Amino acid sequence: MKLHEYQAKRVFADAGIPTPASALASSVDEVVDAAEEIGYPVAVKAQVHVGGRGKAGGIKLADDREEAEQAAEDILGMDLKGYTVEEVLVEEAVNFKNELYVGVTMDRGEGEPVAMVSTKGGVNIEEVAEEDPDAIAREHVDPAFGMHGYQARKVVYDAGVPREVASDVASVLSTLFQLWDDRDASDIEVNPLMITEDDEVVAADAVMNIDDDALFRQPDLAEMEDETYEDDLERKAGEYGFDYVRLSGNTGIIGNGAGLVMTTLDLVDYYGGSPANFLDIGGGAKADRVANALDMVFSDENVDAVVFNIFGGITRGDEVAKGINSALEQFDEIPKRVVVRLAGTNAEEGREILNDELVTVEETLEDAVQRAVEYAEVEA
Amino acid sequence: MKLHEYQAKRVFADAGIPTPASALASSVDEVVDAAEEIGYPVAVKAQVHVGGRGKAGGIKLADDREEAEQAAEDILGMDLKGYTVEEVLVEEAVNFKNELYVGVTMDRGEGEPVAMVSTKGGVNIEEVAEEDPDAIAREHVDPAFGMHGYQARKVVYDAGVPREVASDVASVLSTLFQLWDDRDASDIEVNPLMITEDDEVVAADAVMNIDDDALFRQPDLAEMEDETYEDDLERKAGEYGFDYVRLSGNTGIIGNGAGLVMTTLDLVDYYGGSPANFLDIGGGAKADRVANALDMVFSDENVDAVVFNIFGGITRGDEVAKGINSALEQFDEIPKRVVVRLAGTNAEEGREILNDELVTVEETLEDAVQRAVEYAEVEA
Amino acid sequence: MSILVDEDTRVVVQGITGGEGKFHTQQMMEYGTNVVAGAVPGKGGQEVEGVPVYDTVEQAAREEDADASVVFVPPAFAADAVFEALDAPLDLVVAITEGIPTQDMAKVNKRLSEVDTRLLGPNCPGIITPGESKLGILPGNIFESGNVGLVSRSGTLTYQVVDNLTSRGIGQTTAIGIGGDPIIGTDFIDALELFEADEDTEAVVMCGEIGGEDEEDAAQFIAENMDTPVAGFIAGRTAPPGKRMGHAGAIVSGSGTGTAESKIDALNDAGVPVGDTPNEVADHIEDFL
Amino acid sequence: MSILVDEDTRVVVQGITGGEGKFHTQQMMEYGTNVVAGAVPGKGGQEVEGVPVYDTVEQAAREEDADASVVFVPPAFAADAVFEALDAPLDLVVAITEGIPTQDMAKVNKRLSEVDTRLLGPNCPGIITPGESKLGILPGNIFESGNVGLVSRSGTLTYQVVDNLTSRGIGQTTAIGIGGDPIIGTDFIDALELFEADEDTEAVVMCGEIGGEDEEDAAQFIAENMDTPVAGFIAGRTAPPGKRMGHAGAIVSGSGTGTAESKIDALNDAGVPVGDTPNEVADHIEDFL
Repeated sequence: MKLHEYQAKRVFADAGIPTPASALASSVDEVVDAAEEIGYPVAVKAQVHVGGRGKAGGIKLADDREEAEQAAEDILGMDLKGYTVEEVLVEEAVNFKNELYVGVTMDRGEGEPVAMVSTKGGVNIEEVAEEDPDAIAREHVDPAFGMHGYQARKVVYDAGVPREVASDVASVLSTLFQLWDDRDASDIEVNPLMITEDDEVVAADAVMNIDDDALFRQPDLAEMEDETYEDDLERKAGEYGFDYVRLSGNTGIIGNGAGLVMTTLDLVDYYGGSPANFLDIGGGAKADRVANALDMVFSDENVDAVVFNIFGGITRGDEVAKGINSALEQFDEIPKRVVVRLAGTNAEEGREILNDELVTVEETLEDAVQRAVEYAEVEA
Repeated sequence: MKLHEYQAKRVFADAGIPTPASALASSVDEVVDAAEEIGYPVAVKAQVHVGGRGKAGGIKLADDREEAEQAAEDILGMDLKGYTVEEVLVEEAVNFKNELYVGVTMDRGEGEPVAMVSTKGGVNIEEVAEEDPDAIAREHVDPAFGMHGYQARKVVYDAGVPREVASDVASVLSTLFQLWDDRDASDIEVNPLMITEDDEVVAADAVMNIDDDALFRQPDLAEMEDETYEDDLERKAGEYGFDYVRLSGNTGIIGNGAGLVMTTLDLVDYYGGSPANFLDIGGGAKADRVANALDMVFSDENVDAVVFNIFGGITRGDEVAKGINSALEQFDEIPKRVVVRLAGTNAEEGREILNDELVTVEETLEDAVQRAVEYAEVEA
Repeated sequence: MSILVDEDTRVVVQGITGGEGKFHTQQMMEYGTNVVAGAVPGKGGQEVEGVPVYDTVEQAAREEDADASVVFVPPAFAADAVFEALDAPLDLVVAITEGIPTQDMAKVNKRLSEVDTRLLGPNCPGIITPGESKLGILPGNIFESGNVGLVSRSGTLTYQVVDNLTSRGIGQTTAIGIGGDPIIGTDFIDALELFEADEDTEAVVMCGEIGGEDEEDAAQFIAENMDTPVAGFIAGRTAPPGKRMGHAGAIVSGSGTGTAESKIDALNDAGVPVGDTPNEVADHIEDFL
Repeated sequence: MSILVDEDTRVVVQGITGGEGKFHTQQMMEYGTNVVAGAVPGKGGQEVEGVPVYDTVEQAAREEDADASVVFVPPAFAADAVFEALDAPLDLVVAITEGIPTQDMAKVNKRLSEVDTRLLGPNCPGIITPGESKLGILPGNIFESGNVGLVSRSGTLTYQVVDNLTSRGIGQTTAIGIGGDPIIGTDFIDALELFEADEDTEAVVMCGEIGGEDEEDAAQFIAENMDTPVAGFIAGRTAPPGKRMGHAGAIVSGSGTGTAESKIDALNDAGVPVGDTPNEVADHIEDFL
């Protein structure tokens, strides 16, 4: 789960990290009022969950009332990579002489958190990591001990942060790590951490992503979740509780288990088709989940045919078959052709139950995918 | 540093451990008011830093107003092992069917905290440890990880705590460990943790001792310190910042370094004398500390002679000698005979500086101690 | 022969009184797994499927001489359950639970470096030595005893590949699901090392997926340390960058690492043929035998 | 020969810019100690006594090829400084600081079990190999090179015993103060083991004191593992129970453990003569040689 910049900044500020004066606004008037209150120049920043806001026109500087109004009009309501901007953060524009990157993430390879500092802040850190990996100093943290004070200092000095601000930067990093740890963050970063002419540090941007699996113990952060989706399908997936990713193809895919669903996508591609989505209905799929999954792929206008691939372990083939029958029987006309492949526990019983008039049944994964791709081509 | 029962109970209650209704009182009227408010029966408990309060008459039960008044009169102002009782805790007397011991301390041998639970609560746990060690279940805790939830449950089940209350007792233990860890406790315990007829757990007594070396980061606890001393000498030692222990003999002892001072005590005893105190003036002893140390031993009525034993490492013999001279020169008549032994850095220079009219100088430790014991015998 | 589990493995089920725990205890016992105890705090003294339940894993291990456990404990308490099993100590802990917070697993991972216990999972289907014992939720009926080892990050994909093998009469020594989470206990290399040392394992299937660099590391290990032939499969060739594909670990990072292409290349470079379909994996294995 | 330190030991002083750090750096260098760097955050680039200062221990170790450090850092920050030195990593860390919170040391102690670095102290006077190198605050002039090893929980008591030895012409291989705190790094057994393995050490003095059971454990170690003769001294025979005698570790618990009597008995049972006075210890050592 991603926090918006303004939400993350509140969390950071509460923890003692210096942040610029700012206010959230959702109308042009509110933007102008906030800008007048804060004093010019201000930055007007779109609050949406997409990367590269700045390049996409989601951040504008305003030196006076007129520019603030213009920025608000430009940004509020604009479409940023599929998301509509409904709120902006109006923020004091800070003068700076340096921009740093300071962050903590999980190094999955090591199974340990890693703290990172770079004097090449202000740009996408992943680009820095690729182009000039030595520009990022890293320090792994033992998850049992947490970050020692010396580690924060070490990574700051290793990064070549000027000595005048090293202690303050180390302190920001220590606080970030503490937040990362206490609040179950997956990633937390300040980029850029600005160094002003007076050697003050200010968090000019803020990223804080929370481990979805830990939201149960971070109820206040969970409440901050902004349930905006790219489209109605992603929203539906959220409501139904499916792992769902929309793609651009025309063969709809439903399956159980992440690895098997990915494989089904890959096979669609392999046999010359184009996958429309990733949809994992999970283990022990009951009739209502089957119906919901079908509803999703049928709602996708791009989908021309569907492959339904279930390998029953815990999931029983006969139950899935009943679910498919009952879901499809509700249609006067079934909107897309559905190919079903059942394997594993009670697969044979399931295949017997399936209504041949509603679906095409195939025995092997390869046959099922090829048949679906064929149908999709015909319908396209 | 020891917290009083009432202080520890406040800390425990704030952390969510159930404690009986109670109020602090320092006069008979306050005791009666508190008892009327709480409802009888109540316990009236002396708040002093001595063990075995109950046996010594520092705890009394009262079933009505008259008994409460009597208990207050008996306990307030009484002398408990050298300490005057100035405050009592008036507390709801809880009916119980079981008394447990629950505590956390540092196992110095392992260098790890150890959590302990016993169904033999309500008595001195050190006695239980000696007489029936198996009656205490123990679980060592990795200081980097802290106590896992399962560890709290494990030690509770291992101790044979009834299953109906096991989860609540484990929860009390987890909280105690958290407090131990967060608040730099050296020992923390609830003894007894009462189990009521309704299977509720209630902390009927509370012990919380804080690591003196960590008080700097526990300012609120440091403020709770009750600067009561057994006598004026202990008070003086506290003010002067000496490591001081009063004993019952008549040979006063001053030295530098804990091991060497202890050895000096042992030698006084070995040569037939009787040590009056342990007084370590520490390293690099300056003139004012020397004067303060002399003030302390001179103030002790039991002292008949003094041995001043300095082995200079960092501490320079000439400086100590000057300090001794200047301290003693202030007396018209020096109250006790002082034997000085200087060794190590600049010892020779020191011995030359020392005024033979004020002190007796000896070269070896053995000679110095024997001379002091001799003087003490003569004066006794 | 087999690796890690066999008919003598004595199993504690953690969370045996819950719905999943109870169901799979029954399934495991039906398959022949030697389930000797359950462990659920506060439920000591009960019985489930005739198996005695203890309040702590340590008690269960001591009283019933258990050496392995299967964890069916909800995500919020699962890491604690794993710690309990590691510290009991047991030899093998199989964590089925999906959705354990990553930071909990980082702490578990640290503890793993300090103990001799092996962890499988979390978020894994478990382990099976066909005809002897299964610990977890794998459907026993699709497996058959034989000479191929299998290690996989995925559950149902494992079943798919096993089905492709078994249907050709190719049986398995042991099949291991290592789990789809970012931080797991036993990884590909650990499992491959065990299969390499197992005399009866004549070929190994390794099913990877996008995300992380474990497959690349495994490829290097295979090139340097393995004589037993390995065939691979990588799921997620068509996954777009930045999207989580079901498994918490299955995400291609924006910087181009963790892609299917990188993994397939690494495996090919290590001499490992990678099937385009699960069935092709079975072809490669058939060629090896 | 000697143990742990010699003229080649390359020393970083942590806290070199503080009063104590500066003074003892000068003292150590005068004695001949090879102080190659200081480490103080924010003071990198400065010099103290001609020694370059770095912001981190790791930098100091890397740039100056240091292998040991002496910690003169105030108690609130000392454990962090020790962690920094352990993780640098150095081979030997000598923590002089008195008054480190016990829970900090418990965490350090845990880390010590994970690394190869040896810690002396805290709350110790340091270590000296006479004529070669001293790390800490021991007064060099009372020591003399020779064949007796010395290990002690106390500072000035060490000086006293050394004085009794040196004044008879008995020199020392190495003298170690292990520190008076409840939780310390190197303990008696560690030091005795090193002396036993050192060819030049022909006899060992062990100075203990009340509190804990380290002396009892050491006695058992001596009985079972040492050929080199050991003479002992125990301070605190007259200490009353329950009172802290200066050192945080020097307290006789109410339950009768940690007494001087128990320690002396244990040593005597192990064949270790215990002197009634420091001078008697020197008598015993003289007998051994």
